[in-house]
Amino acid sequence: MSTLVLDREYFINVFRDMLPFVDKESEHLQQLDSAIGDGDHGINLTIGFREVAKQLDTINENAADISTIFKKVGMLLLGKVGGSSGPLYGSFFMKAGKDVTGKNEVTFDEFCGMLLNGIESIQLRGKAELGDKTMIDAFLPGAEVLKQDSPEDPVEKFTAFVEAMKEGAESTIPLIAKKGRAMRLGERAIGHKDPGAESAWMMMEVFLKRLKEAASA
Amino acid sequence: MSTLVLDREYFINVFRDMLPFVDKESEHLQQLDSAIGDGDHGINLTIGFREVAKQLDTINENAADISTIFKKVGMLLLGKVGGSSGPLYGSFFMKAGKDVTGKNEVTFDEFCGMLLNGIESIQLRGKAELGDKTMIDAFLPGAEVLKQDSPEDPVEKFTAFVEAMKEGAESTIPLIAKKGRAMRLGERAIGHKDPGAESAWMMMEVFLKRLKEAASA
Amino acid sequence: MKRLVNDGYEVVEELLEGFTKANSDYVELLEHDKRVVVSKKRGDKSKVGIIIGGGSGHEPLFINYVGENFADASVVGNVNTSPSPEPCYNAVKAVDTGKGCLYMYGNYAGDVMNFDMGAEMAADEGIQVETVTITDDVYSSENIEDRRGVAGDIFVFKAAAAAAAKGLELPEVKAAAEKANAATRSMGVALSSCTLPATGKNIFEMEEGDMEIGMGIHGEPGVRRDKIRPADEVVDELLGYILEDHSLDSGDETYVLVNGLGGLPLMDQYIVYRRVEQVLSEKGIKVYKNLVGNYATSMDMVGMSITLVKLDDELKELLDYPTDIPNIKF
Amino acid sequence: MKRLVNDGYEVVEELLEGFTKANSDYVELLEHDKRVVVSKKRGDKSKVGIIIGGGSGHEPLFINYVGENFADASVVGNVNTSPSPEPCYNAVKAVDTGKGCLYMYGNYAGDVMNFDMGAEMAADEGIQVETVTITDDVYSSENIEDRRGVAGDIFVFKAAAAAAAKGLELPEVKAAAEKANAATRSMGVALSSCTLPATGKNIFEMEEGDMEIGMGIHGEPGVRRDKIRPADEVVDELLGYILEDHSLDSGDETYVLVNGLGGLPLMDQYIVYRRVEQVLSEKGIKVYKNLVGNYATSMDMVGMSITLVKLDDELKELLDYPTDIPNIKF
Ligand SMILES: Nc1ncnc2c1ncn2[C@@H]1O[C@H](COP(=O)(O)OP(=O)(O)O)[C@@H](O)[C@H]1O
Ligand SMILES: Nc1ncnc2c1ncn2[C@@H]1O[C@H](COP(=O)(O)OP(=O)(O)O)[C@@H](O)[C@H]1O
Ligand SMILES: [Mg+2]
Ligand SMILES: [Mg+2]
Ligand SMILES: [Mg+2]
Ligand SMILES: [Mg+2]
Repeated sequence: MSTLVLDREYFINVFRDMLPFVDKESEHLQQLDSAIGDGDHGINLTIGFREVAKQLDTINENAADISTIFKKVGMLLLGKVGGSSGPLYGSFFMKAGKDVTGKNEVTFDEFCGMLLNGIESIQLRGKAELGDKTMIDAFLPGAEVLKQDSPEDPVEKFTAFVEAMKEGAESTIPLIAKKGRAMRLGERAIGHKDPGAESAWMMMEVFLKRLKEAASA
Repeated sequence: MSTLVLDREYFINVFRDMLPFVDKESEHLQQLDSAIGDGDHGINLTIGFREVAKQLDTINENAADISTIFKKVGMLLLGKVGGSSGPLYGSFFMKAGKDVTGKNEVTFDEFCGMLLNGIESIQLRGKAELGDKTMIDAFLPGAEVLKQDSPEDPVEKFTAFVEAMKEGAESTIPLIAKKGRAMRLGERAIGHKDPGAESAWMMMEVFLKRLKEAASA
Repeated sequence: MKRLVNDGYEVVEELLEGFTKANSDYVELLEHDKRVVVSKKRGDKSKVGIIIGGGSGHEPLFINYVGENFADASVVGNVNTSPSPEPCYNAVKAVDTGKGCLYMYGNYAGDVMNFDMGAEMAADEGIQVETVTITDDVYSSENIEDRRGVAGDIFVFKAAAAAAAKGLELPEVKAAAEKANAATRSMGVALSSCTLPATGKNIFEMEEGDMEIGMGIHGEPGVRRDKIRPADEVVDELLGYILEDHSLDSGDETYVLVNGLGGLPLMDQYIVYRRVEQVLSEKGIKVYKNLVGNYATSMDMVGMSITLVKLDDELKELLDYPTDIPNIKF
Repeated sequence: MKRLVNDGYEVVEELLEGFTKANSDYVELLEHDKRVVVSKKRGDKSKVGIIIGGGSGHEPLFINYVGENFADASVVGNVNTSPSPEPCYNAVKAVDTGKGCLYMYGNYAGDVMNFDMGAEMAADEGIQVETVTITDDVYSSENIEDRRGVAGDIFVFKAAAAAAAKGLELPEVKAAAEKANAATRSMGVALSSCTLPATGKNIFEMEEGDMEIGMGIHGEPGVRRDKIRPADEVVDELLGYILEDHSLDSGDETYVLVNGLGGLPLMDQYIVYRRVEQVLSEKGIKVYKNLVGNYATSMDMVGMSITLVKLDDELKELLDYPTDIPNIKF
């Protein structure tokens, strides 16, 4: 069990990093979505995280705890994005905040639990299963890593988590889609990576970068 | 005075040559019309002379004289083309036929008179003057050559006619248009040759080619 | 070639076949001249015949403006090309009820020559035909009578058609058209050429990202070529030209048309309308009514035009007259 | 970038501002939620609330289908993106008169998730909301319930709206929508991508001269990419897919929609209609009514879809119900 503790500053910093990250990857995500969807996945995330960036200071000022910060971010994504990724990522962050009411710092293990809650809510909302060629193909292998009661240090564990998600995203390439827009493509979806799976691991990598800082501080 | 006589076969042959000529020059004429008009001058002539080609045998079978052949060709252009060149070239051929009723061959001088009648009718119909940047800028200098009571041989005279028209067409390049679509362009018309002036001399060159054959026969 | 056609030289015949089949309650082609669309809603009362027309490729102009209390006939030319004299004449023969006919069309040399010849043929038989050529395109000439007709056509058609429907005589119907024409100003912008079906090619090349202010509805070059700018700036420039030319003052009322040229999304047209309304209301000019959509196109040309009609009570009454035409609420 | 917009991320707000200004007799935005267009023609009689919606960029869909005897509200998402749950819920709050509401929208994962959440929020307050997702796009799946909704939306909307206007209760209104949906089949073809205003770029690249049979209204890939063929052959192929899937026999009556996707000339659409009518009449299938034009677009996408509705007396009565909506005769 790790002793790393993450304070609200850590999470605020991560959410502040989201817009620059999305700006950088927007085109790449759009291209993936163009191939098998409607080409707007990067735009959707931009719209969502622009709003988050705009309101983050106010959220930080008014939020009583980390739980509220996550819920507010989730609600902004839910309210501003729409489409598939709005409710999915919106639920992810909203539900990630549900068990940490009143806390202004969380242990690394609590943080892993938060992510597991978020992942569960995406499954509940989207009803996708492993192999349907969605972000679930990235999140589920990641969840397996998070659940392991491993003695490793947090950075190592979180790196393994992101790696597992990245591999999960890769694994969508040969698949036929069973959910989302790509579902109608049949064989033509083969050979293309799912954009939501790609954005999912990349977003978790933003958490990882700040985690390395926090761990070495 | 020349003694060259042109029979109805000559004119039928010329009219038969028109469609291949237009097919060859259509794109070139379109480009000229694109620059200062609406890009359809070649299409308009194609539509007209396709119909002429289609009906030429019937016209030849039923026409009592050269006059009727010209009138029918003119009416087909008038009826099928529309736009500016329909009534202008339509009138040209219709009026070119007006003084040769009952004839199945005409002297070269009578033929020159026919063309002068045709040119006059374009002026009447379109009311353009020299320098307005229209086909008139080709026809009027040509008409001057036709009117000269010259002793030369027909081919030489007709060559000079076509040459004068060609130079007239060139002379439209630096002009600002005063008639037709290009009228609204102002200075932007400068540097472009008028498409109708170009098609006018080229059409007369089709007459010239067959005239050379007839003269050497 | 981003077009869905068969033979590029048969588009007009096929268009008319499709159009008349789709709207057989409203229109038919003349039995002996398939280039004349005639209204089936003419009824049998005697009235001035309303005849409009021009080249094809501007759909819904001109053919959709035939119907009840609108045009009685439309004469159809080749793509971007005036109809020839005979169908102009045949249209008169078909719809004249003894009270004479009014020709209305955009002011283009070719149309003038052909319709005039049609009118001469009718005159030879003692049928009176008057003509009003439409000249709403502000930037096409300094002299109003030399200007081109573009989307503003539809207001002139409607005003005259309403006057005819009300039973007015030919001189009054003509006066209504002239009045509407004098009150109407348009100006357009194009972001691309249209594609000619006969060649499958653009009329002219336009760099991606360029626009041409003042371009004509057949692709005639306009005022100048420029880089595409934000919609609001483009609107401001177009309105600037129109308002400089048109005496519209605070307190005046207008009918506004934002007209798509065929390839511009309706989304963009509403964004444009938004700005038009902003500018007019800043100036105290009231929008009485408006139309936003593709009312007079240049096939697939990407672009739009803005038309302002300066209204008085007479024009309001004429332009409010109820009509029933294919697919268009106007 | 052949678009006339300002900031590509502001297009929806500006579209709605322009649309509601242009049609202030018909519609307004909710004071507290600018993503909900509400009809001003609802009157004060109690009836089932008709709520439609989806992403922007399909204008005139969905916003123009709000009005008298049509939808009571439209919920507006970002470009090509479902609206979020809150406006879906706010629309219910705005138009419910105690008889419950019906959500209707094209069957897309995003829309289903968001509208469902809106319905849950309404249910929490005891307001009953039923849903019919439209599944007219023949080639989008073997299973009808997995299919996408495209231009056929408008028939389902109209049928349900008419049922509501007649005073029927929610289960019957829902049944009318389901019946219309079951009777409606569409199939499209695209010759180009649309341009996303946020990026100024095409969603995907398409070679000049290529077409994609079965492409979705958001640019989702279709059946296959092919060289553009003559219009008649394209129509024959699309109709082939539809008629294989749809039990339309000699003697049956249909409502036909030839729908332009935004960038295809109306000329071409009439040429297409011509062929549709030819094929149907060869098979003895009667065209009861038709629509030809841009009724559900993908902004500037060049392409079209064909929709056939199999009619019976009940559907005819519903689809003939008089309506009054902005700019569209339907
Ligand atoms: N039912 C679902 N469950 C999980 N993820 C889904 C589901 N449907 C879609 N997705 C994810 O959403 C991504 C698309 O997001 P986005 O492009 O933003 O939304 P839209 O499809 O509405 O345009 C897909 O790549 C996929 O990963
Ligand atoms: N009033 C006129 N008098 C003489 N020639 C004219 C006149 N108006 C136009 N033209 C000629 O017609 C040509 C254009 O013909 P065309 O492109 O076929 O017709 P349109 O202008 O109707 O498209 C011009 O280049 C010009 O030479
Ligand atoms: Mg997407
Ligand atoms: Mg021309
Ligand atoms: Mg022309
Ligand atoms: Mg989307």
